Amino acid sequence: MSKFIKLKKGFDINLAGKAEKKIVEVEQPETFAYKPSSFHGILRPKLKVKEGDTVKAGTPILFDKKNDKVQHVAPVSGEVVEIRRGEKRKLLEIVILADKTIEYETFDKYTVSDINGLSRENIVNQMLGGGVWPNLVQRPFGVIADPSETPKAIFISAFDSHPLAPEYDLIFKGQDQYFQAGIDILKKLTPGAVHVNVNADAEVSPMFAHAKNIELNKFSGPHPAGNVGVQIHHLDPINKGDIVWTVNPFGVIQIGKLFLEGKYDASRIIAVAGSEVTKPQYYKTYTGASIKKFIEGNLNSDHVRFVSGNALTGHKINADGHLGYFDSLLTVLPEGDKYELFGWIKPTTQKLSFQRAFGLFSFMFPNKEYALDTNVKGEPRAFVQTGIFEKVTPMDILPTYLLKAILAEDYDDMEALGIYEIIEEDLALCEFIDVSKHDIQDIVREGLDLMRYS
Amino acid sequence: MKFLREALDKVKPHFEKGGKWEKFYYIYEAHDTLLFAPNHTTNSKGVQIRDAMDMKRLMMTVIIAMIPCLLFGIYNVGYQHFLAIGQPDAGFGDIVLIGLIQVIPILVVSYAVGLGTEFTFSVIRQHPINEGFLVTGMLIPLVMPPDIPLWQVALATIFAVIIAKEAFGGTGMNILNVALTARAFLYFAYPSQISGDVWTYIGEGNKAIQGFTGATPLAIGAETVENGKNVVASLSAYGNGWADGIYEFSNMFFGFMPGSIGETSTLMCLIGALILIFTGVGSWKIMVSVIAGALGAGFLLNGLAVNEFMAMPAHYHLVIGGLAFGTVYMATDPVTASQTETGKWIYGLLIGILTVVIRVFNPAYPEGIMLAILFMNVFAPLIDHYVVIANKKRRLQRATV
Amino acid sequence: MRQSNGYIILFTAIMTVIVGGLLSLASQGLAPAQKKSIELDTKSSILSSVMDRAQLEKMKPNEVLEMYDKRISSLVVDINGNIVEKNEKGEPIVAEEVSILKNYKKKPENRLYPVFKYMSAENPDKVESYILPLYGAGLWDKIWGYVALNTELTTIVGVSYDHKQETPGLGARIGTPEIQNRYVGKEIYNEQGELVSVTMVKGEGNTGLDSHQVDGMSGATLTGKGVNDMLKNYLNYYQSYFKKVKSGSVAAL
Amino acid sequence: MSTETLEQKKEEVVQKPAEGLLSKRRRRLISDPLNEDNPITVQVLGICSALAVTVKMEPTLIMSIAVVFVIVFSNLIISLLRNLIPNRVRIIVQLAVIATLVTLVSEVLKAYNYEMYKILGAFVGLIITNCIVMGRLEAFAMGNKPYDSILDGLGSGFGYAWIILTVAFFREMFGSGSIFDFKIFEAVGINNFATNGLMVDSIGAFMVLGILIWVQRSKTGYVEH
Amino acid sequence: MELVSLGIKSIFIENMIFAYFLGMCSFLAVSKKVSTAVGLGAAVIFVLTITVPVNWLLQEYILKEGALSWLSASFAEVNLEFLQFIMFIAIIAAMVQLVEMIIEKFSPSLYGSLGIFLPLIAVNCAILGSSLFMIQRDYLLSEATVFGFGSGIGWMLAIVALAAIREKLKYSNVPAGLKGLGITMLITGLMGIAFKSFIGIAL
Repeated sequence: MSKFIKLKKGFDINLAGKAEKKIVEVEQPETFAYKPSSFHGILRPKLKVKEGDTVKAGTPILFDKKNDKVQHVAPVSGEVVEIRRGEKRKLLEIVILADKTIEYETFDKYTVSDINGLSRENIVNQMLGGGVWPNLVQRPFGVIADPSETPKAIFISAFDSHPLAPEYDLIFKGQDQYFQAGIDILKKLTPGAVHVNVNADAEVSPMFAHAKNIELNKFSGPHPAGNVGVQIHHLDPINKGDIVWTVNPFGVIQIGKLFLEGKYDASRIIAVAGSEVTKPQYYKTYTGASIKKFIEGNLNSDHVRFVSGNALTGHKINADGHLGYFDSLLTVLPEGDKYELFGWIKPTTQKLSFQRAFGLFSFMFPNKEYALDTNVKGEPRAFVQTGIFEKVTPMDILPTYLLKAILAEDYDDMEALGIYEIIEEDLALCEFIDVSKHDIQDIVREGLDLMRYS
Repeated sequence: MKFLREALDKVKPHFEKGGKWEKFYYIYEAHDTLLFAPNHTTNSKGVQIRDAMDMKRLMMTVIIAMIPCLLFGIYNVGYQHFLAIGQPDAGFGDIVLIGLIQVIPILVVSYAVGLGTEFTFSVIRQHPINEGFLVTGMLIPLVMPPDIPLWQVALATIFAVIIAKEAFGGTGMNILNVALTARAFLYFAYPSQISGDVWTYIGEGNKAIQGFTGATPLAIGAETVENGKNVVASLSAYGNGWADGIYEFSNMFFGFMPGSIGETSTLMCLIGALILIFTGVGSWKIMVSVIAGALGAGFLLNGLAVNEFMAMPAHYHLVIGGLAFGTVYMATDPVTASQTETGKWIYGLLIGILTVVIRVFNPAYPEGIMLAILFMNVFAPLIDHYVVIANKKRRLQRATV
Repeated sequence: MRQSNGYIILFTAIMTVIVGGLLSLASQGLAPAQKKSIELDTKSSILSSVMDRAQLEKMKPNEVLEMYDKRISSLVVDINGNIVEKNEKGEPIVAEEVSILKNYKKKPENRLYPVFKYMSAENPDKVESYILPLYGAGLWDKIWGYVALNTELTTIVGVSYDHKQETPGLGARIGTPEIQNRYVGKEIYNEQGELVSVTMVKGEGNTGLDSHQVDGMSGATLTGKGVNDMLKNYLNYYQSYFKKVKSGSVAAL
Repeated sequence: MSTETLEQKKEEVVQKPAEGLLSKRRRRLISDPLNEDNPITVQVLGICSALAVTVKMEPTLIMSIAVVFVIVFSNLIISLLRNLIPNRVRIIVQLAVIATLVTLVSEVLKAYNYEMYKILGAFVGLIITNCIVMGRLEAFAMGNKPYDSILDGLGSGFGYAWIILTVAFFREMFGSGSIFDFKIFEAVGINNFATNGLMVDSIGAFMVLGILIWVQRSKTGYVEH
Repeated sequence: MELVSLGIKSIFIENMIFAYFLGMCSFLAVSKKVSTAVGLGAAVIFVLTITVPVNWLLQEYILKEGALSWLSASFAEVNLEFLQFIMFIAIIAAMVQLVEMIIEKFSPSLYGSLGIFLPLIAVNCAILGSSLFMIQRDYLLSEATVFGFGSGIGWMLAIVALAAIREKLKYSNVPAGLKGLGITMLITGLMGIAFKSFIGIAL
């Protein structure tokens, strides 16, 4: 049943500033944040805490009125110091000033053998209450899974092919037993398989290779081979009416810990990388960490952009901002808000392009690491080029047609063209290479929202 | 260069919202971005870095691919001129000078009129000026005969830009190839001016040499349908005495023959094709399938060979007329060609077949490629429609299995 | 009541009677005028090959018809030059009513060939010229016309061509006096007495044309070719008749 | 269409007492179709039969007269008969009336203007299937009084006529260099005016009509969705 | 060979839409989706292929001057041509009715999508136009049949291609005044230019 799938389409963006494989212990950041914006489809967030309240790691702080069983919990213990809101009082972050030593809420604890005897209901309740449920992302739409649904399968991508992505071997080292427990639990949630998809082009860490109760699939090829959406498309595609769930390995481990240790453990290893980072390396911290401590004295220049997540799908944050819920990576890029005389035509070897064109020589240096800035490098234009999106989309999907269907708000077409199979990240490369400089990921989300609320 | 930037920044507010020249923002934008790659940065969400390729560089690449054709065309216009008036020994400088005198005004008119129309529309409709016309403006002169009256170039350009492009909302939205529309417009609107002896520039006061008829290889081919002479022999015989072997295969491949300014040289088109294919800007699928279609139809007709034109060796079709040029620069226009990968094969193949069919069976229009491409432009959306339906069906079937 | 079958049938019947009656009345009433119109149309186009067109256009319908009656006498021959007077059903054949198009669809040997003789104004028995109908294919669609030959049947005294949809400004020029006048005085036989017809050459502004050639129309070679074929074909079909006329065997007619 | 009829009826009831021969409402019957509710450019009807004859002004004028005649009289006749026609066969009856009128036009033309009869040929017959005529009968004449129906017919007929005459004007001017066969360019001293072949071709008609619609709708602000 | 030529001519060159503007109403109204366009096109082909030969027989044996002489020699002078228009349109209406019934019986789904358009076919100028042209051009029965069929194919090709183009145009930014009818007119004109490639084709 395990499959080996070779993908040819795609593009690896080789950015300068890879994190050195070294985990550095630094003084923990002072604040951590819980960001509802990390999730799609939290419609009516309702706070359970107010500024000044103290919380433990695992204390519920927020829930969605539309999906009220799912508890969002504090990643660390401490005092809620700020509730940041944006335009129209949109909830942005709940900032917690962390205790020196983290205190944990206690949850039911099980042994490995206990887990096998648990009912689905028990498991779901423990996960909901223990704050690990938001790790489960539902496809279609890429939103927090609905506990009342039963997915036809669960997918775990065991590698990240995004630029500067953290090495899973390193950041999940020594977590094998939690991972296995997490898998066992997930297995109870679906009648179908739990797929773990590993990179065929690299050595597979034993945590995945030796895991039981799973379908181990190998994927080979350039990015987006590591995107779970692409993997699902090749393993067990999503048809109309299907529901599948995806989890990342961090989520699996967190779930495993909740059951084995009885606590909500948000500790994680993050990578700080990018061409503007003096010493790109790994740090041990917790979900939602303030990035201040990692960048202090660690920057090559002062005109930079901090990106929570990777350079293709991440979010821009400020120098005092916090990482997102799913992010194990801080990318620091040079800000590109400068004019360049004849920049559109000047021959250069410093710019990266998927395509070959006049004056662009990046194809000659496939192994060169590029320090790319955030300049758009062009102006928004109508769609002109054809056939190019297909080259970076290793799925049987016609991105241009799908995008146009979304722009035309044609529901039937969107559905027929496969909108259920993708979320933003799957077409991120299209956005990167688009000569017309569209905001393709925004368009995809717009389409998903249209479908979801129709 | 700083002062330039400063100067631009100084006038910029006038063009922005609320400024006194607000309406002309896109004209300003076009010039500003032509000089400077703008300072826009990526959004806070979505990709944080972007590919270095933009529309301008894309279009520039196409233009560069056309430069061999243009340069050769300039030379050839002059060369044919001296051949026709019986001075084959004219110096290189003279040849190029005549070529420049004939070609540059057409180029200038095409760009000036076309961009003028674009600017007008960008002001009226408030949309950005797309770089697409940079390519169109170059294509139009290359498909014109050297002796075309300039007012016709202007009129055809206006017609093509307004009716074939702006009416659809500008570049990227059009159905028919704009440059081809311009040529087809002239072909049907002023047939008396574009057919006949316009393929060689003679010039006032000059007299064509004895034996010169201004016939193109295609016209000679079409004649063989009537007179029953062998095509290859007829082509070889043409020009005897004043331009020996002008229609020999190799000479036609190099392109030293009368025809539209940029179309005559298969070799130059080949160079252009290599640039386009190497850069991935032009679809090799379309180019290959057009050639395959043309050769296939050519061989098939050879097999039937009811008349002499049908018996013309298939590979001759590749070097006469504008087939090579059309294949490389027009059929591959990404906006008007089939946009799906499967569709491109079908689209190209049919263009090739139709081209040869129109050439051989349609004595009225010996040049088939132009009309074949236009015709397939019309049907490209239909081809795509069915390819897309196939994709949808695959998804649907998967669900029921 | 309005929806009952009986009512519908009654209504329909009355409608039919009224409509049918009205139409047949109109048709009857207008028939003579229509007949005259059609006649006038055919006859003026026949006359136009031998007469100055401007003059013809100035004439009133009745004058045209009168003139036609006075000056034209017609007959119908077959491919062998024999006169045909009755059709298969034994009805008399009138040259003016022979449809050239319908005959064109038959094989040449089965066709009927009308001949219109333009008689001298002074001597109603003397033929001034012979007018023959022509029919053929141009570039896009059909072309047709009349050619008038002199008494000796050797020289063209006039042609009138018309076309359905030749290219305006190019092939469509065959309908203009400019082109048609080029044919006047051209010979249809060569010195050996063979029929060579008159050909329109390629290109315009040719010099040194012989007596069997007329200058071409630039950009309309194919229409010119159609005209050449048409002229030659029909002159050829009438050869037997010509011979008989020359030998005097049908001159009396 | 049917709602329109109803509205018209309602209006009629209200205004029953002594309505002027050319009351405001009646004037609108004529004026609306000329511009804001033009049968061709707005309602998209009746393009079929007439465009083909718009190469020159003269046949277009004859065609326009024929169409106006047919619309007005068929409207009148159907309006007179509107209470007698059985519903089930009304389409056939309408067609019969139109066809009769068209035949009359065609026969008259054949008798008195054979030149035009040859040029217009089958296109006169095609007035039968002109959607405007059928459309007005269904939408108006079946539910309105004869006098109003005549006005409605006149309005639609003229609305149609001016559009095709305008098309013909541009086509003849640019395509043949003349207006009603009068060589205007030569008259103003331009002797070598290059006539535009596309204008003589059917393509010219599409283009001119397209641009005409563009201009007219830009002015009235009508946008189709 | 001549029939093939005539077929090609009636499909591409004397295309009902591009050359004669016939059937424009339904052409404009039903060209928004490819699937419905295909259905209507098929119906038009069907109706044309039947009505043109039937009308030919009608003309030849009943209407034309002397046509009734097969009944009796005394009818030789009878000329019913003035009934041509009425008779033709009646035949067409009857045939459309027939097609409607057939489609309803055999393909209810097609009937569902085409139901409202079928009556339109009766007043589709292309149908009546073909019959009138066929008379005007003195076609033989075989020619008339080919002509009817070819005209139908040509009409269908045109409407299907237009529908695909219009579907593609959904994403285009057409000027407000041109939306709908205006742009369709221009497209039709441009398509006409493309179809001109076949003019003059001689087999």
